[in-house]
Amino acid sequence: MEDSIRELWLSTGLANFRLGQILMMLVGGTLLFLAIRKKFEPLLLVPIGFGAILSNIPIAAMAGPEGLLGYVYAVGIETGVFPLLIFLGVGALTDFGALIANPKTILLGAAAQFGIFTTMIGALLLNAVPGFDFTLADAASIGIIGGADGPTAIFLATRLAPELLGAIAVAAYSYMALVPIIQPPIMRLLTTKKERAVVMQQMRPVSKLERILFPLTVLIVTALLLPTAVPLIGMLTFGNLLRECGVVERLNKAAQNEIINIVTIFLGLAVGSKLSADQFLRVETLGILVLGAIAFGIGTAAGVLMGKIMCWATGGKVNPLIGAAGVSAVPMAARVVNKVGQETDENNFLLMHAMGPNVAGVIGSAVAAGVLLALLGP
Amino acid sequence: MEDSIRELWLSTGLANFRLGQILMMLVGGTLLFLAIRKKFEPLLLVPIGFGAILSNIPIAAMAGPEGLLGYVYAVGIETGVFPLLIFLGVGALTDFGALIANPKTILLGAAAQFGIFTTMIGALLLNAVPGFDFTLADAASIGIIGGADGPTAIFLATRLAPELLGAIAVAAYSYMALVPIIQPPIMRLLTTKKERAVVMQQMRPVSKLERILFPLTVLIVTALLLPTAVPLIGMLTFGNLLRECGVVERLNKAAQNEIINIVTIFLGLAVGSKLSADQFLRVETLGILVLGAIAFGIGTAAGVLMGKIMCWATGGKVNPLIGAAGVSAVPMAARVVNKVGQETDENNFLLMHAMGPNVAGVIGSAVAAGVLLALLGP
Amino acid sequence: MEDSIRELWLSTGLANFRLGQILMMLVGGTLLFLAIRKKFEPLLLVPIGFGAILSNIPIAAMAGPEGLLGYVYAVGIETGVFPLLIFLGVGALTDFGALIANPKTILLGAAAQFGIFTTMIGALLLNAVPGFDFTLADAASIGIIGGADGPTAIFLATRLAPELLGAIAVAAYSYMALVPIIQPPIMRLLTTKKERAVVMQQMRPVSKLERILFPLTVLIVTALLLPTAVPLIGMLTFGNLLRECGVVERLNKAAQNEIINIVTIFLGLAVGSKLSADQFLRVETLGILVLGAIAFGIGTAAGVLMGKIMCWATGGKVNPLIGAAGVSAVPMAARVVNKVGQETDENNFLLMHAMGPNVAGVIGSAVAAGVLLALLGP
Amino acid sequence: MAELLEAGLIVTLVGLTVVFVMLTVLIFVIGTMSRLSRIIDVVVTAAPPASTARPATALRRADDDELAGVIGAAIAAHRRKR
Amino acid sequence: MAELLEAGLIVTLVGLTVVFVMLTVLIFVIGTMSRLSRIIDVVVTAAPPASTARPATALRRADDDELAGVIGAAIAAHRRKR
Amino acid sequence: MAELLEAGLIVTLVGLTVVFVMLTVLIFVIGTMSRLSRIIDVVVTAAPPASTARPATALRRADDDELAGVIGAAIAAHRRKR
Ligand code: NA
Ligand code: NA
Ligand code: NA
Repeated sequence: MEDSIRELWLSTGLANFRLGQILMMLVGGTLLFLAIRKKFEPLLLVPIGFGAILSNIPIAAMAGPEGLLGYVYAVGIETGVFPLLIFLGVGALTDFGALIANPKTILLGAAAQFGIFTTMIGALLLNAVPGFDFTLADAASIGIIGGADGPTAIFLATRLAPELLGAIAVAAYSYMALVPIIQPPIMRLLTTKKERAVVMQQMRPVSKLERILFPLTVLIVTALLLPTAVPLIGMLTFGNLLRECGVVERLNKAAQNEIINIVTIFLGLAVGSKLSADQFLRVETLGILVLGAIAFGIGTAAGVLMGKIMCWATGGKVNPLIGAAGVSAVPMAARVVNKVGQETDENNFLLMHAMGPNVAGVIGSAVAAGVLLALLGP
Repeated sequence: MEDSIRELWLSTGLANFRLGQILMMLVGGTLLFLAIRKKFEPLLLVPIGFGAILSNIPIAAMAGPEGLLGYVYAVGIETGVFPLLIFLGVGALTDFGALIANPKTILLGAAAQFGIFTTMIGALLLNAVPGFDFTLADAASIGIIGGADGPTAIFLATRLAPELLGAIAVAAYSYMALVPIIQPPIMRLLTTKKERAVVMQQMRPVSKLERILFPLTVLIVTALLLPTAVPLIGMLTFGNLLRECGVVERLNKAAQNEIINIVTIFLGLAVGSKLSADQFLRVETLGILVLGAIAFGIGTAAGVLMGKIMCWATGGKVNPLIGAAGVSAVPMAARVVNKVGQETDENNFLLMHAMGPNVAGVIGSAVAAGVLLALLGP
Repeated sequence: MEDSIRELWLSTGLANFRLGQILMMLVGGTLLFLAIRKKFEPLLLVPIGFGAILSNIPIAAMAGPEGLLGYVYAVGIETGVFPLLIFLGVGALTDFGALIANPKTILLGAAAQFGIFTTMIGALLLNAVPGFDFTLADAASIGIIGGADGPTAIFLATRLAPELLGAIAVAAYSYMALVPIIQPPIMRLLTTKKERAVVMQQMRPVSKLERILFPLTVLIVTALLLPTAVPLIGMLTFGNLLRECGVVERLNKAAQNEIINIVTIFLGLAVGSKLSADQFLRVETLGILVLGAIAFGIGTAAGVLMGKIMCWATGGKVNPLIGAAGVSAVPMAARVVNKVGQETDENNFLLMHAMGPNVAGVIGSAVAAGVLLALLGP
Repeated sequence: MAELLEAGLIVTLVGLTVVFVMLTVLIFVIGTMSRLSRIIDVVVTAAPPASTARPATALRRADDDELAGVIGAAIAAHRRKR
Repeated sequence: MAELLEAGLIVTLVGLTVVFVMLTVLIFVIGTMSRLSRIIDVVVTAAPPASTARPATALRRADDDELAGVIGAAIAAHRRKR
Repeated sequence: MAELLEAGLIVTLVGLTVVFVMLTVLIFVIGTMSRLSRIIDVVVTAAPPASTARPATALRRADDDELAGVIGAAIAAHRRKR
């Protein structure tokens, strides 16, 4: 009897909670608050936040090798399968028409990747501060936050710096939600009122054949130049082909709905299960959060500056604001561009023009991830 | 040639069927009959019945380590993943409003768990009869049938008494279907006409914030007091948060439909694959069936008696009938309460009031399973 | 720096592509062209074609043991799980009413399996040509192409001749798409105008009980006579029971949509990943393609000839054309029958009558696969 | 190769026989099943409906029309009383 | 067997106690939660809305009404200019 | 640390170069693809439709409008005859 009670007491949370776990549950709760109340990327942050709470409950061991979250992590994240399936769904959900109509805007998606690499250097410089000891692979994984693409960040971090995955994923999705706050001041600072008022030409229509050939074209170029980016780009273009080919609506629907929804739930829980006290409650996490914000800022600035160059080179046909959409964070960043543009001229609708660099940014980050994998990967 | 024919004959069912397999296929057929003709929990009993037939066909070895059902069992049941995913879906499908509006009814959900523990004692007493030799873990798994919650029963039985899983799952779902037959006589026996006529006060509305905080509250209490119940309660509350938070409709829909439907098919088949002759055609199965019926009866009685106590304590504001809904079997048991109430006063609608103890019973059984896991688990 | 550039160059596709991979990517592109432009079974050939392209990109190793397609192949194809789940969906999608109303048409589904076995002999005879060296198991797997049933072909080939899987699956789906071109000349050649003009009696209605008992009947007969066909027939009949029993609409919908759609995407990718140069670019593939066409032709002819026998035996009540539908390729072959019939008498609607042999052909091929597994399986 | 071909012919012979035997058996069994089910339908339709148990479907919680109906009636009843 | 039964009785006693303790605690905690949330609702409704961040939902790309609206407006504006 | 930083700068240089080279190549290839597809569209539209094969989609059994149409016509025809 006494033994039973003792055993039971020892199996309560009260007898086993450590401070770190309680703090991490508060972190999880904060993520839920941001997701539900502030609408910060709720589709990801609700599962991530709940996963953080679940995995920090003592005794339950839900993130352990025999726990549900542990299984999901092993099957879906360690293998890289879940981020790739998300990319399949993103491909099926994305309309690349604006990019096909105006391929030059791809350059804006390239420029925004500056944020990734400068942040990587920033992470290495932070090693000068005592308490920081990032490897090159760690630094690259932190930099990828600036790609503003959750699945890409998770895919790369799992391969290069799995112990930082939790912090990186949280930073990536949080900052994606903060795009409407981070970007506008930078955009206003770097452009003149005249530039912001540039009205762009209407886009040409894109034929069905172009839409079908586009994913294959992107895949072939990637295959020839950077095969390490093929898993990400391959799934993105496969999803897009399912969308555009017009003969497999059943599969297109499955990729856009069932697959991406189911995978999002489990991806989120599994990422949340990596938010453990010993890996998250360290000064490095603070560094990652600061560097992530910098990455977004630099990416935005680089995009806008490239926009200014294109504005000058085309004799004022490109509104530099659309460069800010090159960080991706689809379709948030493109909406921010539209909004900032309307501050100057409320009849100037930049949204469609911003969609080109916006989706180019997805490809750009995947390419950057491919380079980093090629140079630093296992 | 002769060899080929001989080989072929030896690979027919005719040459290999054993009596036990034929009997088990009849058991499977009976389950299909009950499910399709009598509408006994068809969503589970159709797959379970068909799984029983498939797994008892000789040579095909579908329940073997390289057969489809064998794979599904290993991946989904042995790991505990499938019952937990069902709970995720149940959480997304369940409206806990009645319980939040009237939390005292949780006590009725607690009382109904009496059935679990007294049945456990009953199983141990049955050991006095020759042919029975239940361990304490076996007895606990049998008792959980009284929880009237399929996934909870499967989750616990897989952990404590995997060899009894088939019989326990069949008993649990069969008796859940028999709730409208088992409960009313007990309810009438234990209550006076005056008690059955008690009209309850209309419930207060429940705010959105309460609905959002409810799953988190339940999870935190469980984490503090009984972490071994966290897998079940955690998934239930996660599903409920997806439902109530209002910002992740995509994921809510996936949990309510795709995930629970797909998992139900495979869970049923895999549970059915454990209905093998050597494990099911024994006197112990008879014992399990008898004890399961007793468990339901005692649970109902305990719920009603606790209802009477609450009726007396509140000065007649609680209709004792709603205690019967505490066994869970959502929403069947609540409907039975409503029906029995209307026998006395046909304008007395108890359904909403019975939903409180009804969903509390789900939590109650999961808590009971957690205690049993803490005390008897591996 | 130089090292980095060198490393990067060595990791480009340009530095690593081999001729065979380029040719296989062209094969993949051809499949996509046939699927999208010519509408050849696009639901399968789009994923197979894309899978072929992805798996032949050097360095990316997507079909390798740690690549996405490699994982999918190991989990879904090697285990046989995916073809079985497709059969579950096909069962839920198929109306066996015509076959129940007129069970004699099953004979037409039996006759069409001639194609399987004669093609097997053809494959063995081809061994006389230098460069060919088919084993009996290889030959059987090639013959099954004549079954005109993709999942059956994939299931059998995975078990008997996994190295031929890619070519066999491609042939099976391509020829299924070519049914409207391959069959009509054979049908016209073997029948007289008078035979083609036979008008068949209206079918009797089929009761709900018959529809429910049908899948169970087929399963029991298979269990008694040919258990090696139970995995395929078992899943087909389970799906059909979900469809017909009327009490599990949720599960029926899941089998007809979510499950089959999701599995089709991954099955196609995984099959495509077996289209590697060293396995596909050999003279044997040419042989398989030629033999596959022959198999379809012989199956069609045997079906029509059996139709003629039935026409004669019933005193002209059976239109021999419907025998051609016995190859399965549901519902294409039945439509072809209807069309060819209308060439003679445009008011003669044979479609419903052809559905009987058409769905019987699915059962027939699964039975043939079961025999081959029993005689040649591991 | 002759050996292989012989084996192939045996497989063909045995295989086709099994396919035809099994599908022929199926024809008769399906016919019997149909006749049986017509008898059952007649017997059952004549007899009073055997099933008194109410449908029990644990998963239909969300889209449950009956539940909605009863709730609606309960609310209406309550309002009338006030 | 007496030993097993004794163990069973202990499990019953401890088990039922835990179930009741935990569910009773839950009653009080849920009550507190409800009161708290009413206070929060009052405070928040009184105060100006704290959230200025726009909704951010990366997955809603396809069925995005707002996007469609803006696009529609943009097209209309363009046509007017021509 | 200087070494690590140097490695980082190399990665940055190489990385940004690759990103820009690849995306620039993509600009040109997409442009070419667009021009090509306009030519194909013109050629194909001018020529008679090459595809004579009928759509073949094994999975569309359930929601098959055409099938339903043919069945409907067949039933109608039968009724007329009676
Ligand atoms: Na990006
Ligand atoms: Na319960
Ligand atoms: Na066939």
